[in-house]
Amino acid sequence: MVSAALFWLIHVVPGDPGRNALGPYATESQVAAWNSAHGAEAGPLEGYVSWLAGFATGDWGVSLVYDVPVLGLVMGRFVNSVALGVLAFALLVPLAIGIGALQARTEGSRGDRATTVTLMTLASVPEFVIGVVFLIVFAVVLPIAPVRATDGLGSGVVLHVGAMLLPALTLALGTVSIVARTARSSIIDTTRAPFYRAAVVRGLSGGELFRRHVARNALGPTIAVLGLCLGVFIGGSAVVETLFGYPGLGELLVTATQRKDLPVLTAGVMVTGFVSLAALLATDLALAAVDPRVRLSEGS
Amino acid sequence: MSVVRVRGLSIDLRSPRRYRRVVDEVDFDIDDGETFGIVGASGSGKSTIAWALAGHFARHARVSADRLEIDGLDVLSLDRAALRRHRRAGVAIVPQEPQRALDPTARIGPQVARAISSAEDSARPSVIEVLAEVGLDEPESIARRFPHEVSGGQAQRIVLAMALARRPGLLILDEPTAGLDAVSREAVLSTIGRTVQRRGSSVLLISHDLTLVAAHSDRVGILVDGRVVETRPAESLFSGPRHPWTRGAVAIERSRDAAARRNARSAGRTVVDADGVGVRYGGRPVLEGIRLRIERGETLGLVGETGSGKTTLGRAIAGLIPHSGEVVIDAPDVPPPVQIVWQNADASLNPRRTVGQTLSRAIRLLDGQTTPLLLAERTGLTADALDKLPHQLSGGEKQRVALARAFAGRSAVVVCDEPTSALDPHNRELILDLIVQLQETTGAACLFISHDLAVVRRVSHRVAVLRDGRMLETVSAAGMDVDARHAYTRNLIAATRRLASAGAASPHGSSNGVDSAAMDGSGPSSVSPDTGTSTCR
Amino acid sequence: MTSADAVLREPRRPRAPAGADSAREERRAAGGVLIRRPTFVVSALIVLAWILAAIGWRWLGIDPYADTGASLAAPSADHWFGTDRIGRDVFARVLAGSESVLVVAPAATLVATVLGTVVGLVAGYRRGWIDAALMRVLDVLIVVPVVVVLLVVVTAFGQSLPVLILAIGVLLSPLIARVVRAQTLMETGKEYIESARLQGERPSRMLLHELLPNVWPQALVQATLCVGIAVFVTATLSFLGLAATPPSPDWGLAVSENRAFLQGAWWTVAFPCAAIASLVVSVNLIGDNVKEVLAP
Amino acid sequence: AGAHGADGGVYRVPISAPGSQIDPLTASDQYALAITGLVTEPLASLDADGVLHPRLATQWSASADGLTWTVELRPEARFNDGEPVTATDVVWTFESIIDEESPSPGQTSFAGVLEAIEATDELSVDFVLSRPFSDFPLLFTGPNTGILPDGYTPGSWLEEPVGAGQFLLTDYTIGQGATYVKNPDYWNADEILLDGVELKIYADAQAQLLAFQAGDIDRIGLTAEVASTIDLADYDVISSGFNRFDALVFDVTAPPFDDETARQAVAWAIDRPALIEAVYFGNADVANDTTFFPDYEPKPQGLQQRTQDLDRVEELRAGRTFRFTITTSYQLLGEVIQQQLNAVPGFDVSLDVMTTEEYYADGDVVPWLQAPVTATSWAKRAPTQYLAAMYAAGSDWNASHYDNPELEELAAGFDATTDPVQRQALVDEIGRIQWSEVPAIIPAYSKSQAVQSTRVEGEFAGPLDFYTGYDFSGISVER
Ligand SMILES: Nc1ncnc2c1ncn2[C@@H]1O[C@H](COP(=O)(O)OP(=O)(O)OP(=O)(O)O)[C@@H](O)[C@H]1O
Ligand SMILES: Nc1ncnc2c1ncn2[C@@H]1O[C@H](COP(=O)(O)OP(=O)(O)OP(=O)(O)O)[C@@H](O)[C@H]1O
Ligand SMILES: [Mg+2]
Ligand SMILES: [Mg+2]
Repeated sequence: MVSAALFWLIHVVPGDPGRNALGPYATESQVAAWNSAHGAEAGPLEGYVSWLAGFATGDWGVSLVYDVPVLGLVMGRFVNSVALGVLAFALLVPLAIGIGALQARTEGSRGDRATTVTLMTLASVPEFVIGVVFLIVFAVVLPIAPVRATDGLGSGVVLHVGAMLLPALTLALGTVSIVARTARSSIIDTTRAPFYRAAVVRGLSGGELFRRHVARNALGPTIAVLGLCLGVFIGGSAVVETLFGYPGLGELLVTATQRKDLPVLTAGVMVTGFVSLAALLATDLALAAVDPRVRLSEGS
Repeated sequence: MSVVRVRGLSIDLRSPRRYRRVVDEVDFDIDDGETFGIVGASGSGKSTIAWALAGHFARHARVSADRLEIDGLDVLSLDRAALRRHRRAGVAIVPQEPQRALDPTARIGPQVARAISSAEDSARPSVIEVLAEVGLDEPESIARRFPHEVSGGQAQRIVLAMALARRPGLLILDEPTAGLDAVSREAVLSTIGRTVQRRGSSVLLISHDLTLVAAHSDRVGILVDGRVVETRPAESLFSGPRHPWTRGAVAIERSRDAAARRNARSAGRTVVDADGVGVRYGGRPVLEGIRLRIERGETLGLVGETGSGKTTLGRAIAGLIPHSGEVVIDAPDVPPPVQIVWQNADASLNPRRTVGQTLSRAIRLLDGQTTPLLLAERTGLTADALDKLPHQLSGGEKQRVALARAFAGRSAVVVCDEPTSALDPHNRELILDLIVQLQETTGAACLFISHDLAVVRRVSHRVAVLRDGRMLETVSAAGMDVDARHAYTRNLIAATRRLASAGAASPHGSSNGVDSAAMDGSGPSSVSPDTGTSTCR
Repeated sequence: MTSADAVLREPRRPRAPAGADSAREERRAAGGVLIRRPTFVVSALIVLAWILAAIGWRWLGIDPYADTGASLAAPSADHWFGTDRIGRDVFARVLAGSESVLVVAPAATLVATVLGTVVGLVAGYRRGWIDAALMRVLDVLIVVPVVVVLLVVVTAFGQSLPVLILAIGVLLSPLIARVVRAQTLMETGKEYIESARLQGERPSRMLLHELLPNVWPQALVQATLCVGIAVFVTATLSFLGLAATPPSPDWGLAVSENRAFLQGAWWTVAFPCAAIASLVVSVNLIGDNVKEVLAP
Repeated sequence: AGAHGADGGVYRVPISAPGSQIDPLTASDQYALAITGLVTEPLASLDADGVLHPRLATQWSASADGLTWTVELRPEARFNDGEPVTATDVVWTFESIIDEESPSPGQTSFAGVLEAIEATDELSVDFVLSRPFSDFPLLFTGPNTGILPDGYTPGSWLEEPVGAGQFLLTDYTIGQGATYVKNPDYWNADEILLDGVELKIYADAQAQLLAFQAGDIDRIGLTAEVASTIDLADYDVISSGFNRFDALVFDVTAPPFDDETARQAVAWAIDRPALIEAVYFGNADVANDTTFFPDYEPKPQGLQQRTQDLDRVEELRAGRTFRFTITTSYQLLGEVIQQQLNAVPGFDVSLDVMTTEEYYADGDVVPWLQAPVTATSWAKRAPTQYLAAMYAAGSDWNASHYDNPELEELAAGFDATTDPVQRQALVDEIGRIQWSEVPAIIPAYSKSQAVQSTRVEGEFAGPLDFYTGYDFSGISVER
């Protein structure tokens, strides 16, 4: 269903793959010839059916722009995006939950409010500004990271991680605010719950309280939000990848849209879609694992 | 020697906008091994005091006290570590809403185990032992469940078990039996009594139930609007109350036993006819083969221990849950035939709609011939209540709104589910009167659910007894004492009787109230039908 | 009945604070509380200032397009925020830029809120296959890469304002729908809904009169979050050359156009950035405060 | 800059992601052309001053009737697979381009000019024209004219990057770039000092700037962003010859611009030096609305150079207010022209900036050809090519819908003659028509200018952006 909607949408994009491939100097008949040679002139419906059949059997077609098989191209980029996404996620989770927990502990204080405002400000400054600042500082002023991530990838572990760290951090920073907010408020909610009070007067220490009671209960909403983030991260962020010259899927998809590279676009969107769905599913599973009430309502 | 010494304790709590004095210059002592009772209306600050003794205060609370000592420790000046030690070793609290006092994400077993391990006592009993101790039937099964999978009464016992297992020096019981029927209540109280005696603990017993507190305390403090208005020995509570609140409450408790509803009903046609009704929750049968009929203008009382399926039956009759068997509501021309007055009035009113809106909508939908104002007046609400939102109403007022709504039109059947369990004597009486009155004027058939037999008999024509999801018998409310066939029913009658007489006669002044004669050694199962009836007048 | 009964008909009990006796006064009182919260007041003033700027910049004699003669001049008394690449006054552009932001972001948020609330309410209330179907659709909206979809939509239907507003609105609606649905599920379990159902309440009234009043605080907070995201998304679209078109003084566009001047002429980027941040943060803080007061 | 002996090194050039297929025959955008152009070799290329230099060709001459051009090939030239470059390869290459079924975008340059190609012997080729064309050898520098071996399979280039050029492609990665090593068998290998070249793909100007600052690339185009960020004194600033103009094109069939006074009014309203400052960073010459670059001979004589003259505008405007929209994909140019015009009384100009894809879209809506007023960039060509493309009645690209048989006749006459006096007279007349009827305003001829790392030695023979042949002879990078 998703694929159908998308396929249709992509087909109404004005512009012509043949024209894009051949450039403005080519003649009409050249463009038409190119289109028929690349199967780009079939109507949306037949195109969709044949594409779907191919997709299912692993024949994802050939990129109209790059002239290479889509499968390899998309999956290669996809692996990179996953790596970046996972790293960003690994940065995000402890950072956001740590900040959220700290804020919850100092709820209502100046520090709490200041942190909220700072995080929101960070989140509202576009990624491409934060990213550029990072690049200026870490790639130009103190050159410890490459300007273009691809220059660092594959050239030694240190450079490799260095090349991924900046984009991952940029990616993570945008969402820290939302996750920290959720963590903060659900921790606060938990500490207001009667069972928390009951545990407190049983004389548990702060650490025990957090481990045994707060963590599980407050994790629910946070996991829900994190699931969304994970999906977005793994699907690749066009802006961050573009900015850092990181060879990820998001960047590929934006280019594919602009150039109307149908096979790449559809395959890429499908892959991100599947991944994000998987992330949502994982979220639900994780939720069920921490909160038995969810299990009950799903089961019945 | 005093274990607890409180002088000039004042607590101001911040309601959303401003501070309000909730506990006002309270003084009391609890001696070693003594049971001190606190009674008072809902919202008078009882729970707040309870938590204060454990050194816990609501956020933004302003606390001042000349003295707040337990075992000679000044609770207010303890540092974190010392406070933790005090909580681990010195006090245990059984909170008022037991279900919510359990961590919803963890199974019962581990929770209890943790509570036990946090006690500084070398001889730790096992989880199963602890649960069995408080009379839970299938401790193994319970230990494996999550808190939302047990009934309110079971939760209450679990929380109690957690507190008792820790053998604290000071045991704080906040409404420990509110959700329990008379039989379970006796069992629970005797368990408490045994444990307390063994350990020599002091007890703070909090309840809005004068009879209960009088029967199980040595001394009783009366709390009205955050002030201790009088402190008396338990035995003289019913004999010479001074404060108007106490006098009023005592009067009501005295008349409590005033037998069953007397007015006969006009025999009418059968409105509710249920046959073979069964309900399962996730495969577990909760109700089985229920048969009942209610006629027009009749009130059928439904009693049974907690978790026996009373609420479930009410919901099945209203058609709110899937069930097997047949429920026929014979009410032609009445579009919404069944209304429910829920146990928890608070949750049953839309928090964002004013009373007026709620009532006028109910009149429209239930095809009533009245106006919100008339309806309000009939249920004893003042006109200005119509403009208020539920949270601006007192508990009793909320109950009345819920009743007014249920009786707003021509509904043929009204299910009243525990409408008084959370109310102090004054409010309870008002509501019961109202139900009788409303039902008489509208002629609706009524299913009245409660675990309190005395209350049920006040309003019902017939009483049905439910146990473990099966209908044991249905007897007439008036002739119940004689007609009851089943041992369980007889137990229930006997236990209720004892409870009532304990308050009305206020016979004993033992040194340790909890360990009183009424429950000494007599578990519920050992009460024979004979003893049950013999106590009866 | 005993004699004490007369006295005790209306037992003394804690009352709601004086002055908050009716629902209307309650609301007024909530307003009073808000006014006393510094974060709320400051945020409200900032948002108000931007709204005024958006409406009134034309009458202030501000020209965001004119060449002032000096290009890339640093902030000074003449040009408070400096000038840009082709000599336009950055201060004038930031003021005028509030206009487009305050059209797209709130409108998209409105679309998202209305759509999300309706979907969330219906899904949460009806449950069953309707819920499942709606939630799958939402999942789809969540899982597709936002920027790519916007890119496709905008190229397909043109770069007009309504298209942009609708597209962003639809894409953001799951954020609201999910929260509203969760809240609705919770509320639906409560007895007041069952009571209404027992009274035979019509579904539409059930959703609008019974459920909506109880879920909108959550929706509101989520909506303020959406305003921020909408501003951010439009800025990102500008980065990809898809949202506002030059020479619009749109903030997002300004930031993305001038980002290469970050080192050479920081003021061309920093001030529009600060403007975005001030608006987004203020709107969020207002949402937080309203939530804290209305639904504590 | 080190001693002369410091040859070698790798020269790193930033590019954007190529938009078309990477194949010498079908590449259409400058980055795809760059990737293939380093490996292939054209017959001839232009130097920085616009003078044609032999590459694979050693010499060329026209027959007396101007209808046949004979080209002699370089005997020592070899493809990188070791095969010699012969006349059949040249024939095959050009036939592939002009073939009716040809997918090559280069086809349009030869349409209506080149009729046939014949190999007269191993190393000489005859180009048979359908009409005389005095600037025909300039077409050897156009896109897709790198010579490929006879029988080359279109589309297979990335698998087997064949060519007779200065470098060998060692790696191309989508989204990252291409790396090259020196071709040891290049016919002029002694002059190639570099060990290799690297084309690195960057997403945008900002990324390039940061990379340049970090020392990841050896050059960057000089723009306002660059100039405001780095200290130019730390680098070499190099400049090329003229390489393009940007034209403001009017649809002369639609009011108000169906009236030439209206078009003239706009032409006199533009402040060309200011525009050059703002748009070309000063690196352009003021143009006079004609298509003759300053480095081209002959140039039109006797025209008054247009400058901003508001009295003249007032007079030509005659009380009218011009309300119109400029459609373009060149944002900065559009913004500056709009800003300038709106500052003049009587103008109310709005701007519609599109992406390149939208602007040059195909199908029913083709903004760059249909919008009433457009701003379009034109790469450097022979002057009469512009006349055929932009001004001729039947041309696909005649965005102004201009129709003037006289001009077309003059252009044909110009192409047919080689006599300098005659050519000058014809050019004067063509220029006069372009100047007075103003189907398009051409405000400036621009050059490209770049900032280059001081480690680079030598001077580029050809234009900086390599739009005609890639020539790295004499260049080295200090290691
Ligand atoms: N955290 C809190 N913040 C503000 N007010 C509170 C808080 N907790 C309780 N209150 C208010 O303090 C008053 C006393 O509450 P408390 O729970 O002590 O009453 P109670 O005597 O235990 O009543 P009940 O019999 O209903 O349990 C009530 O009016 C209640 O609304
Ligand atoms: N949602 C549920 N899932 C599983 N079991 C449930 C659920 N609700 C109730 N039960 C179980 O069903 C049984 C009957 O519950 P019900 O609420 O009808 O009891 P009750 O007689 O009203 O008890 P009480 O006096 O405590 O209100 C109990 O054993 C309870 O544990
Ligand atoms: Mg209480
Ligand atoms: Mg019940």
